[in-house]
Amino acid sequence: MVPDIEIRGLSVWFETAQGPVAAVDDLSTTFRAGRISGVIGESGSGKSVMGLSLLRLLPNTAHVTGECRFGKADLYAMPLRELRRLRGASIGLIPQNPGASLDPVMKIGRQIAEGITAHGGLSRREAAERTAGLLRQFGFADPEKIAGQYAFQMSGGMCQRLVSALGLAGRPGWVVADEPTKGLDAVLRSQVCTVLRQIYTEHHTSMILVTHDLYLARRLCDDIRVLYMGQIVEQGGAVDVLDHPRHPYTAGLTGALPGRGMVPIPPPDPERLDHRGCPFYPRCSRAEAHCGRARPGDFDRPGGGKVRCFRYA
Amino acid sequence: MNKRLGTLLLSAACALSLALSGCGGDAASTPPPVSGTDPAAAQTPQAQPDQTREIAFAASRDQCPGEQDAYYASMSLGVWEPLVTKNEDGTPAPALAERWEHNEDATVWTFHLREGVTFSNGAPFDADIVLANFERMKKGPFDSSFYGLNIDTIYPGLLSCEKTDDFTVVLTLAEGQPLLDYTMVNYGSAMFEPSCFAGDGSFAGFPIGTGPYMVKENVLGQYCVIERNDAYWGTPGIAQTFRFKVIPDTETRYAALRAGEVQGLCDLGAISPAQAAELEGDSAYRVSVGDSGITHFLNVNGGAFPFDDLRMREGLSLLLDRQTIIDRFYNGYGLAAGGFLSYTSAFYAEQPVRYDPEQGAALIRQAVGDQPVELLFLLPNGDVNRYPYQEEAEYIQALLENIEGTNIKVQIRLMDWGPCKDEMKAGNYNMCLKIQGLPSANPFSLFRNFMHTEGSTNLNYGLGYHNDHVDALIEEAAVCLDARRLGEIYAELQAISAEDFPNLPVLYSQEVVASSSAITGYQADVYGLTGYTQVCWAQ
Amino acid sequence: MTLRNRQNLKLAAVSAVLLALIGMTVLAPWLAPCDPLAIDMSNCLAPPGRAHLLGTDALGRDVLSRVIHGGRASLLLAAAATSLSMCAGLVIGIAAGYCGGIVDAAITGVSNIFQGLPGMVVMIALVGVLGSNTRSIILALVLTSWVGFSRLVRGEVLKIKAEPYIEGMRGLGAGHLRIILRHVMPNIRTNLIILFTTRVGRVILSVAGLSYLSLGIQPPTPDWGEMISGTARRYFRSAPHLLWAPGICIILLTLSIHVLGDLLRDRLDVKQDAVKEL
Amino acid sequence: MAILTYTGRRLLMLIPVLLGISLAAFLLGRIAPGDPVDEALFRIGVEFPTEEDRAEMRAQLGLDRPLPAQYLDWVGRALRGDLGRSYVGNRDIARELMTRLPITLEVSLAALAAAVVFGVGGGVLMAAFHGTWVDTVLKALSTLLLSVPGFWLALFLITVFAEQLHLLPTSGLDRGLASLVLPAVALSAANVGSTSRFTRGNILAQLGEQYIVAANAKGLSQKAVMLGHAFRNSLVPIITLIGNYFGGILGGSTIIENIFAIPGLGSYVLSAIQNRDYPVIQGYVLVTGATFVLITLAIDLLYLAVNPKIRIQGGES
Repeated sequence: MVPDIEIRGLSVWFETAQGPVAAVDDLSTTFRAGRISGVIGESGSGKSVMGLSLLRLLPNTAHVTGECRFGKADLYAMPLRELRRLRGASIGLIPQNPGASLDPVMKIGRQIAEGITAHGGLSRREAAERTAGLLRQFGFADPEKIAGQYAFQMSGGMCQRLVSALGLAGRPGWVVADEPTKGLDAVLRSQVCTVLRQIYTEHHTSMILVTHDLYLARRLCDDIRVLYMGQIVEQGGAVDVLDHPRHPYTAGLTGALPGRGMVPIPPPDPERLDHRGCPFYPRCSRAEAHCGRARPGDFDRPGGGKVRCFRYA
Repeated sequence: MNKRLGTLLLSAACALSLALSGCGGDAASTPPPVSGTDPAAAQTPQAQPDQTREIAFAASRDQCPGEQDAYYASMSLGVWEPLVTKNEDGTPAPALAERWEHNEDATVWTFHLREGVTFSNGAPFDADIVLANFERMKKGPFDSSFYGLNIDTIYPGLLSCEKTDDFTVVLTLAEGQPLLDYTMVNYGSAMFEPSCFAGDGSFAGFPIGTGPYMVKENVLGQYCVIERNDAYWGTPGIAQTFRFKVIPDTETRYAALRAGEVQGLCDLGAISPAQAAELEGDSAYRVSVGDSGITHFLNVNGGAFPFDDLRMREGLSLLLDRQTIIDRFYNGYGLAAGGFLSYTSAFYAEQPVRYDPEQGAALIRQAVGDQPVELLFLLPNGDVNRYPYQEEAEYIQALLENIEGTNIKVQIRLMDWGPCKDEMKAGNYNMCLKIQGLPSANPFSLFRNFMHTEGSTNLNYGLGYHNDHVDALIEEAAVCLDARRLGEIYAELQAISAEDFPNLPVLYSQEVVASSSAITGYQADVYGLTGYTQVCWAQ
Repeated sequence: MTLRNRQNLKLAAVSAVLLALIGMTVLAPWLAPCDPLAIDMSNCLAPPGRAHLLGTDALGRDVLSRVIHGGRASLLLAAAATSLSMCAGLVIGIAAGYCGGIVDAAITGVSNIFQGLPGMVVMIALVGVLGSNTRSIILALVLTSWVGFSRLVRGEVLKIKAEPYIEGMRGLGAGHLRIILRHVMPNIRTNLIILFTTRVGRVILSVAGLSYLSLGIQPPTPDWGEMISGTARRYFRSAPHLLWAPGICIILLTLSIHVLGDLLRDRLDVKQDAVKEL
Repeated sequence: MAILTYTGRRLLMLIPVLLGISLAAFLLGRIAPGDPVDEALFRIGVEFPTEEDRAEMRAQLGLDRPLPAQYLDWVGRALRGDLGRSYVGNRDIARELMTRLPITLEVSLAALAAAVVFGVGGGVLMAAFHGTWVDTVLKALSTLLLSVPGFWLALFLITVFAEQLHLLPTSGLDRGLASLVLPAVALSAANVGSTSRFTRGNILAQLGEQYIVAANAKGLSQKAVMLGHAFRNSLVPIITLIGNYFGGILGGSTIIENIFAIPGLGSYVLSAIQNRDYPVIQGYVLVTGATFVLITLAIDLLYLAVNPKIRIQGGES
């Protein structure tokens, strides 16, 4: 049985030349096994950092605090050697910008076979067969030809499908898909959507989908978490959150969609900048005085889930 | 994260350097165990040491420069022997020629060859061999890293070379050469077995000589190996084989001796005075000092101000503390030089060495006064590596720059010998330290070249020396047939050189060589016949 | 203590050492206890003692004062030669990168030739041939090291020229010079500094190499390179103090220059150390 | 096919470079002041030459013809393998250089091997232990190696390892590999320093790339990621660097060969320079220049094996 992933009190800050920069601020959530869980937010909201923190693939200037229960183990605390056994086998990653995620000097086939043999138990021949099977599943008619080629000979779409295959090479129970549709045109985006769905249905893998593409989230996810300034401001059923946004930020986010009249979220109000309250206070049209003084907790959200806004206290 | 990178680095560097200096210091105080002692010998002291073991020597250049060289190998190796050699006092001595005489006007010389002498390949040595060697010399001149072989300079005006019987050879010359036997000493009359010559007079393969040793192996630039010739006519060598390695760098050569890789250092500049000083106190090594025909001259540009003034030349000579130079820089190896000719020559007439700094300074002050004077001091690279010329030049520079009431500035410039000679010939120099050996036992060519107004070295080195009386004396010596009169002329020339200073003789060099005490019988000598025959493993 | 503070600390430490060395050579006349050229024949090769802290050399001259004066020549030579090579490399590199076409091909050809020539031998031949005065040493050093700079500059210029914003600038009618000064130079600055520091370190050692072959700085000017390769080598065992003092100074100077180069690289080019955890 | 065009283009580019080197070599010999004629005459016993001796020798050495004619004649004969005869000792230069080239190559290759093994190995170690004391210590050591003059290190090595510990021969080549150890270390010390720092920098830069994140995400071991991916990708710049070193090592061996008594090209050209022996200097620079250019070609071809992009598209890497 594939265990759930539960994050408690995750905070991540990076040490940069200009001093510490906070990316994730005391975030807690639970990803249920057997479902597709969405994490949405603008770029820079810390969603990719959260995704990568599960496999501890952050640069070494990152400082991670908090706990991440995965079955009995804590992913953040366990020694790296043990975590390596989980990477690819229990939790796989479909990385951002696929073009740059393939090793330029290694044959495609070998890169995928590597993922398969990384956890032992398979001979080279068996691994080659599995690789061919995977490639065929992801729409490559002639797997042998593709396996012998290199990344620079692949198109954008092909790369996207290859990294998906890469993520599943170790047959993981969980897969984290990091911005799979970033920078793709409409045709490719729908292709990605079918691929992700195919992973879910055929491979029965639970999935964490990190994206800023609200349409993709709406079509694929069972539940959604909305991230702003490193905090989850609203979480709940996907359709419910997107159709009936409770938190002003989520409302602003969905309001900005072309289908919803493209109303942009106002820029931060200069006077409200230094505050100790809700992160959205400077831009919130419905903010009241106490919103700037105290940080709201997680309150029950009408229709299920949580919302972090005093209006629902 | 890497903490305090900078300071850590610097402390690492200092720690390493301290460690280095620590062990550097030790090297001087505790010499390593002498690896040369053969354990076998130690156990049974009475048994003769095994003389078949190879003895290794190191020199700064090839001892067997090979087929393109006029003599293939240095004479001291004992591979080939000359007709005439020289003994202790520098006069010609019999070698392959037992005795010789010449007619009244020294135009016909008769040589009586030693009988019963065979070459290392068994061929007999007789008059025909000598004729063939002269034929070969005519194909010259041949280049050599020891002495150039040019038949016209050794046998000027040679008309014919015939044999009257199997062991007598007669040389006929156009004009009388009373000192022909002096010019034939050693390198002047090398005898080889003609079959080892190539068509053009160079060598085809190893040389075949009558000497106590034969060349067995030769890798140019690396080493050569000689082996004892058991059919030698004279007193045979003791050791079976010698290896002569080429190690140009003085420091490395010295390290090879101390590491026991080689048992001795030989040839010119074998060991530096400073290194010899270190070995003297050490029982594991033996330093041997012998006569050397080399004189160190301070050549001066007599054709230009200020050295055209005799007072300047004499002043500088008086200022030079020759004994301090010898003690401080040459570790005591060398003799202060008063006159022009080396003490090893048979015609040496000792000249007084005068050291009087006050009078020297006074003379220089008279010569240049307080006007600013810029002197250019040239140092040829080749000699700077072999002798402490740099320290010597800086010492002379300090002497000249600190004379009361004068404003002399000396600039020292190191140059290769090629351009250095060009600068001297063109006259744009003032002083230059250079060695000068004895090309042959007959010093006539030396006097003519240096002291005669038209002498080629006088012109080539830009000495600018001119003295009518000296010219007359040299012209007389050129045609003089009476050896005794020649001796008087040479003595007078040396006396003049000690006052008139065509150039300033500084010191007569002494040959310094070193060997490990694992071997005995290795002496520093002036290219004598004995060479390495007496060298062998010690008890 | 953030990354930047730690970098500042290291930078300060290394520049302190460097400034100390440079200061020592610049203020040499006042710092040196006695005249570096004064000969005292009665007191040759004296070991370090009270009178002479670092002992005396073969001519009785005070080693400490010679070491203090010794850096002047190598530092001057290294700084002059490297900056000249940099300027030459800069001009040629920009010309090659910016003009492209035949100019680029010709310059690349010439730099291939110069790179093909064995550096040290060309230097020895040049100095041996033109005489070993400062002018010919600098010429030899520049001739054998401009290629490194020009290659780097050309590469950077080509990279920047391909950037779209350069076409934009051209579109706005910006002159070539303005583009080069305002856009190309700032981008090359980091690599240029780093190459400069490594090259200075290497030039110091080549000058010392030349001194070993007695083609470097002529006596009696005190110079570190000459002091560890000239006469001192002959007294290496009997008077090691002659060799260590100048040797350590050369190593310290070159070491601090290289470390300075590293620190500047870390400081100016942040990308290199932002590394994923393994 | 791409490989052929790529190699073809590289070969074509070599010809102007080789011509350029030969011109540079020729000029290098010619700008020398001073006149080798006297030197040559001195060596064959004519210590005090007259004017006609000089003229005759000048003609014999071919110095009396106009410069371009001399150059064309020299290059023409060089192509046929005849580099003329040296002024000093009248030896056939080509044969002399060819007997000495293997010795210098032997030492240079040993130095190169040391630079590759210790340099690249050190660099990989530093990158692997990035941030730990191992990285700091190795980095300090490599910077130190970079700052020590070669001949000084040679002196130190001989004193300690040969003279005191009797482990290695002080000089010469007669003990095979053992003789190569010290010269190779002295010659490659600076290069080991810079190679290891360069490799470290390159690998660390590669570790920052996106495909490394993907590789780690597959659960590969640190070694597999480091060597399989990061190191393979930084091979191209490392190979270029080491190729450049060969030029340096070939030239730099002049001093080391002199100290370790190795009769290679370096010591030979040093005496030629001191004796103003034009043809030897020219021959040497031509041979080392050509060897270096061939090595650069070999390195360009090595790129094919290491970088598939060049192999397939034949473009600049």
